[in-house]
Amino acid sequence: MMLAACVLIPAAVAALIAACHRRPNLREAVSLAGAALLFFTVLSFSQAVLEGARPRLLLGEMLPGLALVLELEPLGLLFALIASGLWFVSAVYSIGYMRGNHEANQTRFYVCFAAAIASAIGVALAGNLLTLYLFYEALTLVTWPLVTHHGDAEARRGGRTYLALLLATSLLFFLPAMAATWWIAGTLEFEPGGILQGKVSGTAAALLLALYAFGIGKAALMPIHRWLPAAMVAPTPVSALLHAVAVVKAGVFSIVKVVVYVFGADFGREAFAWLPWVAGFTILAASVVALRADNLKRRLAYSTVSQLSYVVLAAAILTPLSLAAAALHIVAHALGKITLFFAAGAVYTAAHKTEVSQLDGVGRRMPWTFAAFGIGALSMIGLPPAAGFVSKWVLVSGALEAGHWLALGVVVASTLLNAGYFLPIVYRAFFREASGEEHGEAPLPMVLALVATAVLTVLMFFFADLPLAFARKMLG
Amino acid sequence: MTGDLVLRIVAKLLMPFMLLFALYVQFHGDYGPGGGFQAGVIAATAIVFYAITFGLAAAQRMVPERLVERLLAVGVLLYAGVGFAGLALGGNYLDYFVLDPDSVHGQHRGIFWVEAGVGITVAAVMLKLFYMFAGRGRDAGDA
Amino acid sequence: MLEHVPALQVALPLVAAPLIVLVRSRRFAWLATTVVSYLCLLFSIQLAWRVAASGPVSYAIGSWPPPWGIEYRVDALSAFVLVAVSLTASFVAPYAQRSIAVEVARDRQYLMYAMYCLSLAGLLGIVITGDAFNLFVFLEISSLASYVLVALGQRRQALMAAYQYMLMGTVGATFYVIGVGLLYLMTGTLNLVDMAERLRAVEDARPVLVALAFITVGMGLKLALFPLHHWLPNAYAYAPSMATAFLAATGTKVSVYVLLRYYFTVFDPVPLFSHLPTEEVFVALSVAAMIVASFIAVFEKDVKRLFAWSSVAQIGYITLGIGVDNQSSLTGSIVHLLNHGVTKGAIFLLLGGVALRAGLAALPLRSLAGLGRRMPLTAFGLVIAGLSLVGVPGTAGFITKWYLVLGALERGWWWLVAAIVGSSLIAVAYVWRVVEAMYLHPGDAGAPHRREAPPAMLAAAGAMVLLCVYFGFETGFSVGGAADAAAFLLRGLR
Amino acid sequence: MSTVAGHYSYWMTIVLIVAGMYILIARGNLMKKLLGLAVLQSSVYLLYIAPAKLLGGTAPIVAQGYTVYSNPLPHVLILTAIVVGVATLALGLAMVVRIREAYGSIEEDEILARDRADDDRAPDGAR
Repeated sequence: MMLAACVLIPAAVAALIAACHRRPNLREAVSLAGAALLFFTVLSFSQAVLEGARPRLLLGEMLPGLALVLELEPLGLLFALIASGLWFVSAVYSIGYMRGNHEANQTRFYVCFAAAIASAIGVALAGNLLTLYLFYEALTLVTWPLVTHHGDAEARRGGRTYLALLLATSLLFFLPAMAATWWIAGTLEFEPGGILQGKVSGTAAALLLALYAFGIGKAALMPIHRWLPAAMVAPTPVSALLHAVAVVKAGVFSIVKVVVYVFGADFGREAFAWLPWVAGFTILAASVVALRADNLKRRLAYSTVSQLSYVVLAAAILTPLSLAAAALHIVAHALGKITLFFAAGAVYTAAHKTEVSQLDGVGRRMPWTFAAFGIGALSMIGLPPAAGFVSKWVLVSGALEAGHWLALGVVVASTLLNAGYFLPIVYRAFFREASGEEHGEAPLPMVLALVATAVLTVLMFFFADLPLAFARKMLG
Repeated sequence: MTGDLVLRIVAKLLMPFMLLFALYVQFHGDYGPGGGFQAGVIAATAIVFYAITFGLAAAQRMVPERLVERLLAVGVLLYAGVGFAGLALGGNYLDYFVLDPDSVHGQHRGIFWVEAGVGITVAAVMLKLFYMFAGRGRDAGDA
Repeated sequence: MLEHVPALQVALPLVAAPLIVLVRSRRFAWLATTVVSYLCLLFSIQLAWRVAASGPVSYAIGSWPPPWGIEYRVDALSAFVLVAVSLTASFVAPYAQRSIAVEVARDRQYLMYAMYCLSLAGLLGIVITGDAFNLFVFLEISSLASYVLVALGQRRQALMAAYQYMLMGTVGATFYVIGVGLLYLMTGTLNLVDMAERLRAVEDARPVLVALAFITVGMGLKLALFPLHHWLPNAYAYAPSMATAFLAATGTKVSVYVLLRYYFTVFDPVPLFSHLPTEEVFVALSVAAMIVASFIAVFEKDVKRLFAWSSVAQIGYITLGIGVDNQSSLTGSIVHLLNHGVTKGAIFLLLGGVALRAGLAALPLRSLAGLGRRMPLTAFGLVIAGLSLVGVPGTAGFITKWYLVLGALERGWWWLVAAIVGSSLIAVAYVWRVVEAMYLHPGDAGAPHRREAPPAMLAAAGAMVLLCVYFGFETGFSVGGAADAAAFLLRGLR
Repeated sequence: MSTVAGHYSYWMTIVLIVAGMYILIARGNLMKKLLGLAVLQSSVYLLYIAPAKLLGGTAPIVAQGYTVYSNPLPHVLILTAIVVGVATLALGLAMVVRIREAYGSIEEDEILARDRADDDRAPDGAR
């Protein structure tokens, strides 16, 4: 019952927001209260799940033998916690952003936002592949109005790319992959140890994996990463929560789920042999693009593309340690990247600057914002004292354990590249002379939010045991 | 309206016989060649003949368009009514056996009414078609 | 009285039509139509329930036992299609009043209702009868009524559309009846089940194969099987809204039923799929329909025509299931009769509301600009129904696609899986154009402010949209019924 | 040879089908198309009726002195088919009359040209 509440709370929030569209204050209060309520509801499960419980809820049978099921397992809980917790933070942030920039259609914005969270939570709690697919598609559709929020030609173009790539991949690859899985295994349930074990092998298995890996377009493996930069036409809170946390994490989360619960951690390595190459290529290529991007949000977007592939890479190595690293990196990257986006939005709101080359000296005018930005950047690069270090550490250990030299090389190279495109921003912001008209920090809610996520990023470095415990629990 | 006297007199004389012949074909249909379809057409022909000699307006005074439309519906209802009568008397739909204690008579009775319905409908449809096309050209402007 | 339901199912709407003509009052016409539609729904549900409980129901018209008399026969397939047809009717009827009041001249409105009742009676009759020739008569009753319904459209193009529809429809029916004639010559019976029994002795004779060809082409014309779909886009585009919704949801579906009936019941002893190129023909034509018609829809400027082309493509899905010929694909085919009916019905009902408020006889894509603001509920309903056309999970369309993909997988036809998902991708493109037009193009400044369709119309259309979603989640009836029907067909007479 | 000649009613049926279809497809005049349709439909009548006639048989009415009757069923069927055909033809004629009133022509190409011109002129039609 409580499980259903997890999906119903944001859905109800969406309905309530729509109902009180004439009263902005009430609307935002509902949004905040809903987010807090959701976070604590999810949190209340954590103890039980850590002890090995798997709360399960049958929503009804959609097709004969194919039910809609919600089931909470450690990885899903982790994702749900991140999504709901950061929803609260970004709800605070959006109040500042949306009012600060006088955005139109704010009600539609908040409604879709809450609906997107409902879908993301649904993805997190999905107990089988069909349920996952259902919420995955729903997530694509409800975020489309957010991407095209401005309604101008640029937004239309971005929205087209966004929807075309995400829907095309899920329809062309994900759906057939799912049908094939059902046909081969006779079930779509997520089971520890996988459902395809011993039923498919060799080229067929590799092909099936490819269908999944490219079918889950939200994981932004190259060459289907283009939707993510296209989605950057959206208002910044959307980019921050959805295109750094909810949507993209739903993608890599789905991939980890498929790897762990459909193929199984003990599945033959041969089928997975090609995936690290693609992931590694994506990591490096996206970093190179990020290096050359001048638009701040575009640079962040390509950084996201590259970071997402860390998760895929970790999952593809297929050792217990690397799978744990995949789970950890989902959390670590979420915290770090949302901080960076928040900072980007704050700069836009306060100074109306969008390009990296315009950022000279902004750090001195907005010290809080850029301190947080620095911490986020450290996390991306993987340096202490930020969360990114933890996941990278575990990933490297996993790669060493498996003797996976390719992964090791990629991690080292990309760390250098990351440093190459983040540190200059921090340098510009603090050590160059400012120009243009005077301005201060962004509105208070925004600063509060971005400081909070920065603090969380640091905290995760010091208290890494907790997420690690979840990640280990995932493997049984 | 045609002014030919011979035609008008002959038409007037022929009309009753045409209608009578229609009735003959209608009711003889139970035992010999004939039936509602043919009878309906013959009856309609009589009216059409009248309309051709005396003009459309005269024919429509005798058999107004509204009446034709009503008859059309009544015929179909008569047919369907026989079906429902079968139901009411405890048989299946369109069951003639139950229309009379003697099942052969029942068949006769059923056919009689059904054919009556058919005859009325066919006559009405034919007339309706004739009126429809004959009325064209005059009011083409406002259609 | 309950044992007479098979007869009443057809007789009731058939009687309603002359009654409406007789009384000639608009109010009575609407009332009678609505009551009849609801009763038909009840009857069909009762029949479906009876069939599920105790097997096929047989009813001898006039108490002449089959195969001499006309038999009304309801089995798993016909029960399912009956429900699908009368379900649509029960939504279209309450919708009709306001829509017809605006779109059809006052003195012709009663005619519209009468024709609708006739068409309904014909469609139900086709499905329920077990007699090949009686089927032809009902086919023509429903078709003639449909031609009139189309011709009553507001624009003069409606006349031409109806005329072409009539020519092609009549050729289709004539071909069908030629096929039946040949079968009758070979078997000496018109009862479909009896015919199948007797075909066993003459299965390889050439006239039987010729009959098969005639019936296939004839029904292909009626169901707008690509490339025999020429009549459909114009007929749907220019007919009155309510007629479009009704015909799109039921007309072609019933013709598919006839095809299924012949292929799997009558021609059961004939090795249709193993010795004849039936499979190749159907798969090739269906894939062509799914791809080509969808592409045309993408470039169509008129919204009603756009969705009409989409119908041609969706009919491709239905016939594809016949070609693939296994339990899963047939289930997909049959369930799509219902799912697509509900989806397209919802879309055309909603478009009727749009046309009413915009005061337009035609709906170019541009006229949808700003609809998201003017008619938010209608626009949202169109989005949901559009998603169902695409086959997004959680909508009725997804269920169909799932079974079709499974069916193709079972045959090991990966390329067909690619074609199915590829065509739904093109569906994304045309649905998206509509969505973009509604939400991302601002309307005229002078456009009327926020005014939804009249409540009765909106409620009927909205209920159908809800059905699109309902059949996407709760498939006990839809897939259950379709799977039973498919199993019944594949089991054949053995 | 005897089979070819013996099946002459079928040959006629085929000729009627083909002729009807040809007129239907090849003629642009809506009236002529209808006539083609009528020819096509009459092929059906022949198809059903011809085999039902027995040489020396009479109308199926029980009477003394006759033992061989024609099969009545096809006749009844065709009576129905004729009625359907008449209804179709009547509807078709009615539509042609209305089309003539609306367009001032019953030539298909002229009508379509007028529709196209309409579409081009209407400001809403173009995008």
